[in-house]
Amino acid sequence: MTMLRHVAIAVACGALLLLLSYRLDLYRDLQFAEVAAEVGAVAGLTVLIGISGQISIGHGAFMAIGSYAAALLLLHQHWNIGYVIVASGLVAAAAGGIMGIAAARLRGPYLAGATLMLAVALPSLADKYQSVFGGDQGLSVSITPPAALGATFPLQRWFVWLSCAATLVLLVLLANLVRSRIGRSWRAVRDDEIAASLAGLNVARLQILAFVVSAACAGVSGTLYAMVTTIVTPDAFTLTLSIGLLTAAVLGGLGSLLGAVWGAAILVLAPPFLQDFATSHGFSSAVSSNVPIAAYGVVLIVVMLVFPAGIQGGLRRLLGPAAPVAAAPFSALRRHAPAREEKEEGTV
Amino acid sequence: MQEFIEFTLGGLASGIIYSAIALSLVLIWRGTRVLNYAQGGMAMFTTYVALTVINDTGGNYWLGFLAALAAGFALGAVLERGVVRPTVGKPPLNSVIVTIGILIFIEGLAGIIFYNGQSASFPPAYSIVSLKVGSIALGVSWNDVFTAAAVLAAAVLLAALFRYTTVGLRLRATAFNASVSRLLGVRVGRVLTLGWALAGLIGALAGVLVTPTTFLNPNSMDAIFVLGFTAAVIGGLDSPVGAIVGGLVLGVVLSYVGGYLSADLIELAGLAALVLVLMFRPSGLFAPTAVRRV
Amino acid sequence: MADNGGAAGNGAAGNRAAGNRAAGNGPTGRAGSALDIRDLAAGYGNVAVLDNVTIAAAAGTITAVLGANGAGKTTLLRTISGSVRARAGQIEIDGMSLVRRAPEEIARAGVAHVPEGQGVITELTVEENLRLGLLLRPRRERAAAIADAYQRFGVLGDRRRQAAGTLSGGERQILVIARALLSAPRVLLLDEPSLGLAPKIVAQVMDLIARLRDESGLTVVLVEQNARSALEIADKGVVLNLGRVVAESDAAELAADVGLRRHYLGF
Amino acid sequence: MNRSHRLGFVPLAGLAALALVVAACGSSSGSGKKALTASATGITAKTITIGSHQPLTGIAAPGYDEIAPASNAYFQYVNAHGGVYGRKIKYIYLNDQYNPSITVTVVNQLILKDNVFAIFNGLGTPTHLAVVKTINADHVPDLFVASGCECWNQPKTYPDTFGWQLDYVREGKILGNYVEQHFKGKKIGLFYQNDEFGLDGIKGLKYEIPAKQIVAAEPYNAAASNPSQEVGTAAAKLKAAGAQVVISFSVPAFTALLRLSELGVSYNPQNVVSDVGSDPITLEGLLNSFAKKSGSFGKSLLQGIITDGYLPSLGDTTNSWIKLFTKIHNEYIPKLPLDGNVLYGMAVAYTFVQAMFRAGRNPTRASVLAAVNGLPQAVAVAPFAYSLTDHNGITGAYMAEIKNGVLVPIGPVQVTDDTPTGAITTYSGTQPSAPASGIP
Repeated sequence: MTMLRHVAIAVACGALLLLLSYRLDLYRDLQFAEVAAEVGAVAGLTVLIGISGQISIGHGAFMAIGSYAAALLLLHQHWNIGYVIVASGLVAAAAGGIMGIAAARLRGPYLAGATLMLAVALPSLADKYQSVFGGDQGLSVSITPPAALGATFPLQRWFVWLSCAATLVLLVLLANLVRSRIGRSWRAVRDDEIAASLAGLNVARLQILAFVVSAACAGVSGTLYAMVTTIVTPDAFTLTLSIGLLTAAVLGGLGSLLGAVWGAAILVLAPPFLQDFATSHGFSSAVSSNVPIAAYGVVLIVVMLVFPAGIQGGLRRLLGPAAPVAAAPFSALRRHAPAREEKEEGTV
Repeated sequence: MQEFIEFTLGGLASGIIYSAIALSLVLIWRGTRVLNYAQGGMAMFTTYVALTVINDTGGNYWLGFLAALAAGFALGAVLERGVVRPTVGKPPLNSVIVTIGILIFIEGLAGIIFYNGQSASFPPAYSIVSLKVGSIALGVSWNDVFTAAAVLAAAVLLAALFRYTTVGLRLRATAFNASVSRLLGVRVGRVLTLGWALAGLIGALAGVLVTPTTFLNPNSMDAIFVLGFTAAVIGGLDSPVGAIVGGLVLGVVLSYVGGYLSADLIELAGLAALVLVLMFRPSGLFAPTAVRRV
Repeated sequence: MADNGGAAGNGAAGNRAAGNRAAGNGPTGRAGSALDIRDLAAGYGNVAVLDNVTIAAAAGTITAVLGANGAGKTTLLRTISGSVRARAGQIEIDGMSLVRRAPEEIARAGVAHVPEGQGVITELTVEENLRLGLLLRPRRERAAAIADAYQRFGVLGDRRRQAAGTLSGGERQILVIARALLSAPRVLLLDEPSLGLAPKIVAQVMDLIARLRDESGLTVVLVEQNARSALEIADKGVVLNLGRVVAESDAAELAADVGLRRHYLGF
Repeated sequence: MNRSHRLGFVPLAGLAALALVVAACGSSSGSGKKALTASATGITAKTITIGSHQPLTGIAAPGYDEIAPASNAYFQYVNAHGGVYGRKIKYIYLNDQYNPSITVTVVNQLILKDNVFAIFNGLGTPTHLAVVKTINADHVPDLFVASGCECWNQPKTYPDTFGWQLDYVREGKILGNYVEQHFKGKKIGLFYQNDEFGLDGIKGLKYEIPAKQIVAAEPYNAAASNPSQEVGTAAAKLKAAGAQVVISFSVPAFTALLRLSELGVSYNPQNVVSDVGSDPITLEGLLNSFAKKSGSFGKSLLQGIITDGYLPSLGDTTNSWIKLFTKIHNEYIPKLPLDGNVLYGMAVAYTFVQAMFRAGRNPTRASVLAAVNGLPQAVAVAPFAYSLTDHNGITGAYMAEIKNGVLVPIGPVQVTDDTPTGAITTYSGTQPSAPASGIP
């Protein structure tokens, strides 16, 4: 039943977006496509952190893996874009599995450190194997709208269609997964690992699975991102991107798929908006290029202090207590500080 | 042999900086269970403060040096009081995001207020010309010696402060068990502020010491921070000794990889070292194992 | 364990005079110091734990707070020491209000709370734990006070350089009590000091508490599951049930009230 | 609202009348003074809007972030002195942080939202490569890319794209030729950025220098996590290989680091540095604070470095171009240092204004592309290569030595092509002087 409901919602959203793509100018279409492309990665991350209770500060690495896989498949195999999206998602999922095996042993900041270093180290492979990955200038990704849409069909609108379609499918799958037995098991593990394992759950396997799912989402998202930006380069997957994904997930509201949409929108739309604002207010170039950066920092701090559960949490609070708040979406992260928690309880 | 000496000593000279950053992270982690992602940005900012003072005082290095340390101390205290304290009792990830927010804000702010964000060089304290034994260049200079001495001196002073003073006792008691400390009349809030201030000071020291080799711009500490963080994770986030050792090990490993294999592999080597250590010691090399109950 | 506890007890007994002097240095000796709790309400989240609790503890007495699990005994102590915020009512020591103060400020006002279980900081050495108790004392008194403590609690002196985590349960209990005393409190709040200890050691601990009152006029609020041994040394008993005071009277009277004992105290 | 509508009608009518008169005069006198119209996307009767992607923050910003403000200063100067046929140039440069994916976003914004007439001086090889296809697909003039990559010279694939600065292959050939002649038989080490910039340069060098003479080649990664450690290792290896001459294709920060690392391992080879990494003022700024500690000055650390230049030396204060740009610098951007980046920004802006004047009173995208072909030499010491079949820019440079903080030419201007066998010849022409008005 939930599956049907989710599909129905997705179809309705898809129809709405289709109409919208005709109403927007080409530049807005492109921004729209970029937001849609990023939603998948943020949604995957929000599930990983908010539902399964593991952290990743290097999720850009999985986007990179998906993008490069897609670029290579398009360049050398000339696959249909639909197959490419699925295949690159699977490649990223495999990478996520490997990371997940390591992650299942690590906790809190140690996991953060390992994922951070993954994001820093991975792009250097592109420099090391220039013949395959094209070094700094990367690989170009060019796709064209199918001929059936007519010769004048704008590329930007095709990007919107593809990224929205792929992302909606991802969201439907994720929404069902988090409501399934697996989703419930993830929450159980998140809330209390020991209790979950006593209840017969295979904690390590569940945690690895969460990494696999989340990396697959990032891989699909990376493919869409590469398609929209028409290029894959190592510079696109800096630590800044990974941190951007993390901040988007948290700003949106951890564990909430709708929150992931808000987060991705902020991530993509805030910088040009702030830059335009600074430029139009006559700041010098050094200032106007730095104002958006400083402002984003302030936004992060303020949202965390004012809406500790992110935008989606804030909306729920504003729109009344009716909707159940995603069961303590952060409690799992308590194990970041096992020693301290233990001790505090010891003194109760 | 000449190369080996240069790679080893050069690696130690880089590594001691990672140690300093790692040490500042450990200080905050032990005290507040917050990982301060803004540590590198704070160090960048205080180094700009030092540069401004040096330029305004006609090149007085030591005034700038002291100004950076003072600014680091103050910045740590202000940030803890102002924006980190309110995240206490909220989900741990919120404090992570707040420190990332601080980092981004500080980098933007530095671009706005210091020299139009232009790259600047920062002077070393002493000569950077290699020392020699006979005809063999060692690959380290007086300035490297000073850098190592300054970091080690700071570490020893910190250790003494922690071990032998009542302030140190308060800091340690709070780090290990804040609620019991509170019942004993320790003003935990002030102690945490002091912890951040001390970490800010150590970070500022690292900034002033490393920047002559990286040049100064709003992002100049990012990469150093990542390696410092890696060093702290390798050493174990609860162990100050681990921080120092982790930094030195990382510096030497990266230097060998860059020297004997390929510069392209340095980041991958960092990842490999980290993964290797965490595979066998999921909480770092110097994780305390004895007294903790599980 | 028993041997160690015994050694502690013997050491303490053997240094009665010294202990007297040490405690006398602090303000605890002052007559008239008392803890006054009126109409106190407290709880966690939506759960009200204490309701309309009124207790007066006279200076230099032991007040035993008794009751079944979940009666609110521990919450009472935590509210006094500031770890739990009072929702209504008043808490005063020597006429000074403690309500809405931070735990550290209440500690500085002379309330020492020895929490249930192990309040030692396991990573610090025995001596460092004790030095934490001294932080509120003037610097010049510290050396003498700690020397006294070692004399009184010989077992601690033997282990002063060891991490407190290496001590046995009984030794830890002695350590936290010794540490609380070093701060020269006006009021000592003891939460289940006998929990998990061998009966022989429980007796010694109770004996120690009684002697502290007798020697130095300390005001003690003692929370105990083990009502029988608590009432043996207490001057007064208060019985809590579901967050309310259901009985308050002389300790001997309480112990003699068979109905009450059967109903609330289980002995 | 109403009032402005009514009022607006009068001047409009007046303007139309004026236009008619002007047109009539034009046709009668035959001077071709046509009315200014909105002749192309980004061009109105009053403005020419152009756009660029520049690294204003991030790893590549230091130094390069001066280029666009310097170009803009020159445009301001032109605007204040009559503009281009009366049109004022509006220059929108957006920050791409030297990240190709962001470049795509900002260039899309420029083309689709800001409707620029042309993309001007987009900076960086990897960044501009990310957008060159889109720009050409949209037929937007892509003028004077700020990168010496050979890749801009593909008239068939990218008909709208033109390079400007001396390309790295030509530069490599000229440097290599000089080293081969003046350091015969010496052991040579290479230090280069591991991307198109360094690799193109090394390609040119190898056309001139026999492979057996090259004893070490040390690439560096511009985004290295610890540059000083990486460069320190490279210096140690160059020294160990016994290189007597070290040729660098490096950005300024890495040139400076290499000098420092050489000091660090007590190594003193002859340094030869390509133009990009040898601006003495930038380097001095980077090295000054160190030099004091080694008992000398930044200048002396740079003393004797051999390089090449395709723009006049800032040290040549009698040069008419340097005088012009110094004047504009002092008037419009006095806060920025007057260094090679500022000179570059103004020089390339001058070329753009040149092209716009040649493109006619009512330029179109086609007419401006046509105008670039055969664009005459101006600020650069050598002519442009621009033709229907060649989209490379400046074709030659002079060899120079850094003496007391300025480039001192040590040879004639030499020109060459970008083929392995193309001869390197001395340029016989002379550089034109700057026009008195400062406007082409």
